[in-house]
Amino acid sequence: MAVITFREALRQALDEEMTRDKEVIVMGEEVAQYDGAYKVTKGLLDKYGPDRVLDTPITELGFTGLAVGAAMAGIRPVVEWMTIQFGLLAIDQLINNAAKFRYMSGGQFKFPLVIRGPNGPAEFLGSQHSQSFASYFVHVPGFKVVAPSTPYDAKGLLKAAIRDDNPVIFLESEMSYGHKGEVPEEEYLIEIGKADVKRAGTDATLISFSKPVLMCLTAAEELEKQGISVEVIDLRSLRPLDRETVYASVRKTNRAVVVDEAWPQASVGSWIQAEIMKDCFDDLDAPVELVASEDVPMPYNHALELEVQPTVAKIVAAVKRVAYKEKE
Amino acid sequence: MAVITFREALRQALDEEMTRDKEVIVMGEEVAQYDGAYKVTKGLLDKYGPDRVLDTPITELGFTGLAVGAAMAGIRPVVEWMTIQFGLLAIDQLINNAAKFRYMSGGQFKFPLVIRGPNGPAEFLGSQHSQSFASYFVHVPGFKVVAPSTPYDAKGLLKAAIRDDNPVIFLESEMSYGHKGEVPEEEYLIEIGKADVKRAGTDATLISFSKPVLMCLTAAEELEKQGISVEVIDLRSLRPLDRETVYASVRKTNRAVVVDEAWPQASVGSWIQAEIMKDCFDDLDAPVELVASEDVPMPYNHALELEVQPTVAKIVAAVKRVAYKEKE
Amino acid sequence: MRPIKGYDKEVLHSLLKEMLLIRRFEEKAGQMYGLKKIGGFCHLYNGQEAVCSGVAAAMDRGVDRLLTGYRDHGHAISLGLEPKGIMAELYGKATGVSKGKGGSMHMFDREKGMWGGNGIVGGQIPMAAGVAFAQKYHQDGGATVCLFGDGAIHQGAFHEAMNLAAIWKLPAVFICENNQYGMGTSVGRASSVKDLFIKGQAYGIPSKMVDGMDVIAVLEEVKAALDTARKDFQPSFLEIKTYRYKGHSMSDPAKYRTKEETESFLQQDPILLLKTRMEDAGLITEEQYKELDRQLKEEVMQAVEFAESSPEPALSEMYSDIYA
Amino acid sequence: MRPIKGYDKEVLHSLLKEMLLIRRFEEKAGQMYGLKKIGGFCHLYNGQEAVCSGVAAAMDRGVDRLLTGYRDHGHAISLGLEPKGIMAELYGKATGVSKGKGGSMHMFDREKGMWGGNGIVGGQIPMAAGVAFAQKYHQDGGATVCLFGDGAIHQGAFHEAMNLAAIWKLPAVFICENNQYGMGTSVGRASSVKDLFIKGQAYGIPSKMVDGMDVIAVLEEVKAALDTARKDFQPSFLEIKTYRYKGHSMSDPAKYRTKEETESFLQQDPILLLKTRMEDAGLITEEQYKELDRQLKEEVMQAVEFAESSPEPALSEMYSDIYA
Ligand SMILES: Cc1ncc(C[n+]2csc(CCOP(=O)(O)OP(=O)(O)O)c2C)c(N)n1
Ligand SMILES: Cc1ncc(C[n+]2csc(CCOP(=O)(O)OP(=O)(O)O)c2C)c(N)n1
Ligand SMILES: [Mg+2]
Ligand SMILES: [Mg+2]
Repeated sequence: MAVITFREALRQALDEEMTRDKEVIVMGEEVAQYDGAYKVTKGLLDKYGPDRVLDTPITELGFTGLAVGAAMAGIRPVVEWMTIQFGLLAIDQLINNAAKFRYMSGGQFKFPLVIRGPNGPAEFLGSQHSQSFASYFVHVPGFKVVAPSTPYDAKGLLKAAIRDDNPVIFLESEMSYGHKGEVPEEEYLIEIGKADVKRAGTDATLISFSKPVLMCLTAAEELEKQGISVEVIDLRSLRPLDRETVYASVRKTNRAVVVDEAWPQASVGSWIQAEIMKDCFDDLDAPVELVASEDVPMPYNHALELEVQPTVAKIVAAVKRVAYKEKE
Repeated sequence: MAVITFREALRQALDEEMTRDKEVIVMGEEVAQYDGAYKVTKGLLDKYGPDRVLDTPITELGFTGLAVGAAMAGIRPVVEWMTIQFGLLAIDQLINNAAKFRYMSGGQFKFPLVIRGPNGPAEFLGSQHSQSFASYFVHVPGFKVVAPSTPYDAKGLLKAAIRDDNPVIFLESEMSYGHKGEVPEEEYLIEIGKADVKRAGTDATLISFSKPVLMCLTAAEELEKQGISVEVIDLRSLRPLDRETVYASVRKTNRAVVVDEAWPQASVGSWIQAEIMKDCFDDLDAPVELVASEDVPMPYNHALELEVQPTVAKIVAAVKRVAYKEKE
Repeated sequence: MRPIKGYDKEVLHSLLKEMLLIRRFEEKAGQMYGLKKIGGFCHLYNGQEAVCSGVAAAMDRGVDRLLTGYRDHGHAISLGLEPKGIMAELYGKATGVSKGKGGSMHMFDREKGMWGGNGIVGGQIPMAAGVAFAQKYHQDGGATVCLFGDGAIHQGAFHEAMNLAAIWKLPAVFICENNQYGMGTSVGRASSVKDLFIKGQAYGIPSKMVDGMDVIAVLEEVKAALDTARKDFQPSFLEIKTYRYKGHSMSDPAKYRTKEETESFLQQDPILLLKTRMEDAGLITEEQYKELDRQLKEEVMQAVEFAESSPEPALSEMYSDIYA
Repeated sequence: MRPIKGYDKEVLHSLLKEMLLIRRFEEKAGQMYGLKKIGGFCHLYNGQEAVCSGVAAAMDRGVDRLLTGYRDHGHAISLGLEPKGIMAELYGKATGVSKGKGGSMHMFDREKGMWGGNGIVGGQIPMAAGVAFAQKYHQDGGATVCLFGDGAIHQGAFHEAMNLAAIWKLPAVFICENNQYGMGTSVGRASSVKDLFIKGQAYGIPSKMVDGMDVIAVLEEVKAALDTARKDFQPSFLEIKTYRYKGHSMSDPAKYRTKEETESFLQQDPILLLKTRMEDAGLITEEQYKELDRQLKEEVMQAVEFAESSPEPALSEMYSDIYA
């Protein structure tokens, strides 16, 4: 199998879907002539031309709303938000229009729209550019929310998202674009709503999504050496959530830790924590822990910045706590 | 004690604080000449004049950002969002500026700002006007978030919010403005961050905030008749959260139900549910349940609209489930 | 006041009929609101009828689309949605145009080009640009009309969408229904410029002011703008001056304006103005007008009866129409 | 090119010195970025020095305030923040002007009127209106300058803030630093109008275009605007035409423009242009200029040394400065 970057996997998904369906267009800041701020849309302008690959002015509300309207009329726009955080300016158009118009019209319209871009912190960017807003979309019915951790999943899920007739929020990570992984030559899709067991284990379950999944895998390796066998579940899709896969694992291991790089309060992580504890109450030997960002804005200084986020060390410690292998 | 409406309690708080401190100003759509869409600011224009009570154009992003800047320069603006839902347009100014500038400047500025307005559903307004966005603010460090359920709490907390040197999001409810309650003549403040036990009980704990607290009290009465003694905790403040009061109750009753009128996923309700289960794991005789809105946009039809929301019947049923008094 | 002589009797009759139907519909809606048959916000269109009627008459109804705000009953009627379905929607009934799920602010009929009311002030403007974008992309030969209020024009959504429409040359006609107030705020208090149409210049978009009490003027100007949009992919911006007779919504006593002001606009009532011109041209008599009015009142009564007797949506409906 | 003859030698010298200091500072910052001493986004100001220097020179430094975007090193220097503290901030050190918590995009000095860089394009515009609002409310005699890019002008924030500033008559000067590009997008591709200053007309705000390569022009026009703001509470809008020599940020090779274009702007380098006028007027010699440059390079080196040798903030610092 070819080994390609996360970035290239996304590009392939866009390319294949644009070839397959002329309704698929790409728009966003710097996606055309500049090839994308993170080069995800590289070469698409040359191949598909300026009618289908559009550079927008810096007007998140405007071009997102425009994409919502275009979707209402049958186009399948893939909108890049240079980062998901800039989307705060545009969230009204998604929440109040994209996620509501089908319902309010009694089912007369559909919104085959994908919003994608990097979510969460990168490095040395300070507070405004280092926030994870997954919870804002997971909270709202009408959206689907996807957050892959590997090139393979990214490609299959982005293709599925583009073919989905609903607004799909597709969360990437700036730090992951260069990560490599195996991706087959043949076409494939990954169903939205299915989690993936990225590593099997028996003593505890680590549940995460997006970039932190890799940390979980590293933590699992480390814990293996210490004699703790950890199952790692990559949720991939946050809305809908694959409770079945998560619960099956927790019912087997009886211990779980959720890892989410967002702030802890009213977050995706705390919600999943609650769901597991409620639905697997009798199966749990310990409370489910959440390893999240510290509840602080992101500092610029790098040492602080790293310590604010989930780390392998924090994940290892949390697993040990739920497995009662260590008292803090 | 005088019995006054929620609306009047808020008005008194504004009035008293405006008299006390000339830095306190009020701005928002229709707050001046129109006395406020829900008449909370009634008479303030006449009393304090147009320099301190300002009607804004319909530009949520603009006037919220303006208030953030004014706060940065020492004014203490109280901004009314006609509803919190329109604030989606303005959320960037709060999250990226009001909640970050102090941190990013190494502590050089403070933002004594209050954002207030009705949150959550009223009646017959459809999907766009019936959403509860408490979680969006509770998620983000830098804010304080307050959501009172009674006129007494509303007045004391609004005065405290206005005196607070941080951005405080003050969540009201359209359906509550006419509710009456006792409010003393003497001045008083309520510390932000303290929950209130609105009713004592021994068999189960109901935890809620804002308008649904009243439903919880009605449910508790009904359950009393059925021989179940319920303690009702009104969180009042969501950020910071008064874990102490909540946990003390849960450790006593060993059973808890959280009631939140927002959607269930990645919500304040699910977060509190997680916190209790994690921190009171060994004290719980049943998983903590969450009575939330159905995970759907709000329909216009009234019968549907009521069934989408938490109801007394749903709360009663949930308490019985956690108390094992009834199997579903 | 524009002359009507170039127009077919039929066209004029249908404009008159439509405006009067809207007037009677809104009056009845207000009445039913008073009887608590309808609740929530209910923004009536009385006084503004010439705008939506002129717009709809100018549209190429097979291909053009319309998006507007929450004051949308008139637009729905003008686009040919049945008063029955609209009234049933106000009642929240299963037979409503949006199955009782949308309500007053959210009237929809995909096929008829009624692409929605929107409850977020200004929210429809970027969306409408997107619909226009799709029309150009699909080369479907149509254009998109976007209506919004004088209050909405200050929203960032307007600014961003106008620039996008201009640089991408979208077949869109942006119309500010300047009814002089956004809730209780007069244009003069909310706006830094007197004439809103000049804002179009900031985007290099051709802009005009139109008398919104004259349905013929609206029809002609919107038709010209739509033609340019369809042929040259040139967006335009129209400020249509009108007036709302009622309060902002049913709960507003409209104390922020004088009786005299309202009276003065009643003198230039759009229905009256068309009727007078038609009478002068011998196209209608007072008796014929009264008969028309009687018929329309009857139609509106039937809409009420339809709404009253229609079933509520099943509770299970709350879960449908979320995902496609 | 405006004549310099009315100006004190001292004033001119300090303008020249400041611009050159910014240039040398940015060059060094770029170098240190290359050496991975600095990371993240780092938006350099080379080429635009006349804008912030002219603005700062026009300000009444005791009372006026300045808010800008993320390309803010120059503004910080012009307002008198020490290069040491700015460089230390770039390094994320505890001695940085924002304690190492802000970084390149977030330079602050409350007392010196540096009220921040902002990483959200356009985010500073409503805030600046608010600071101006407070200045009027407090009658502190000051005004607020708000700078933003040609890319930012299309944001709704601009539209909403301009209207508010106009209706409330706020003592604010809005300045669009038109450096011709927003990242890789030329003004012509993002804007529906060629001259951005005409957008001010949509708000009835006096607007002008200013040559941003001529520090004297900037100084004079901003001074006039600030005076009007302070005296008459009349906001103004200036489009200052300038050019950025470097890529958008350190990671941008700027392939979207030609060498010729960049070269042509280097001919009108703002530092060169002032220096030449001063030479012509006999106010500086080549030797004196070289000596000045040597001193400034030395100062910048000291800033680097200061940054290098400064301590990291304690880990516990992550929890402080969140709540007041
Ligand atoms: C974003 C947003 N802000 C505020 C409101 C509340 N609101 C509803 S209508 C209205 C006035 C709008 O005035 P205008 O645009 O002139 O339209 P008109 O009501 O006159 O038709 C306001 C403030 C809203 N619905 N959405
Ligand atoms: C809201 C928002 N959208 C996008 C970005 C990413 N971004 C940062 S700078 C920039 C270009 C801005 O150009 P301009 O306003 O001309 O300023 P300049 O960089 O030329 O100084 C963009 C798109 C951002 N920081 N914030
Ligand atoms: Mg209006
Ligand atoms: Mg620029």
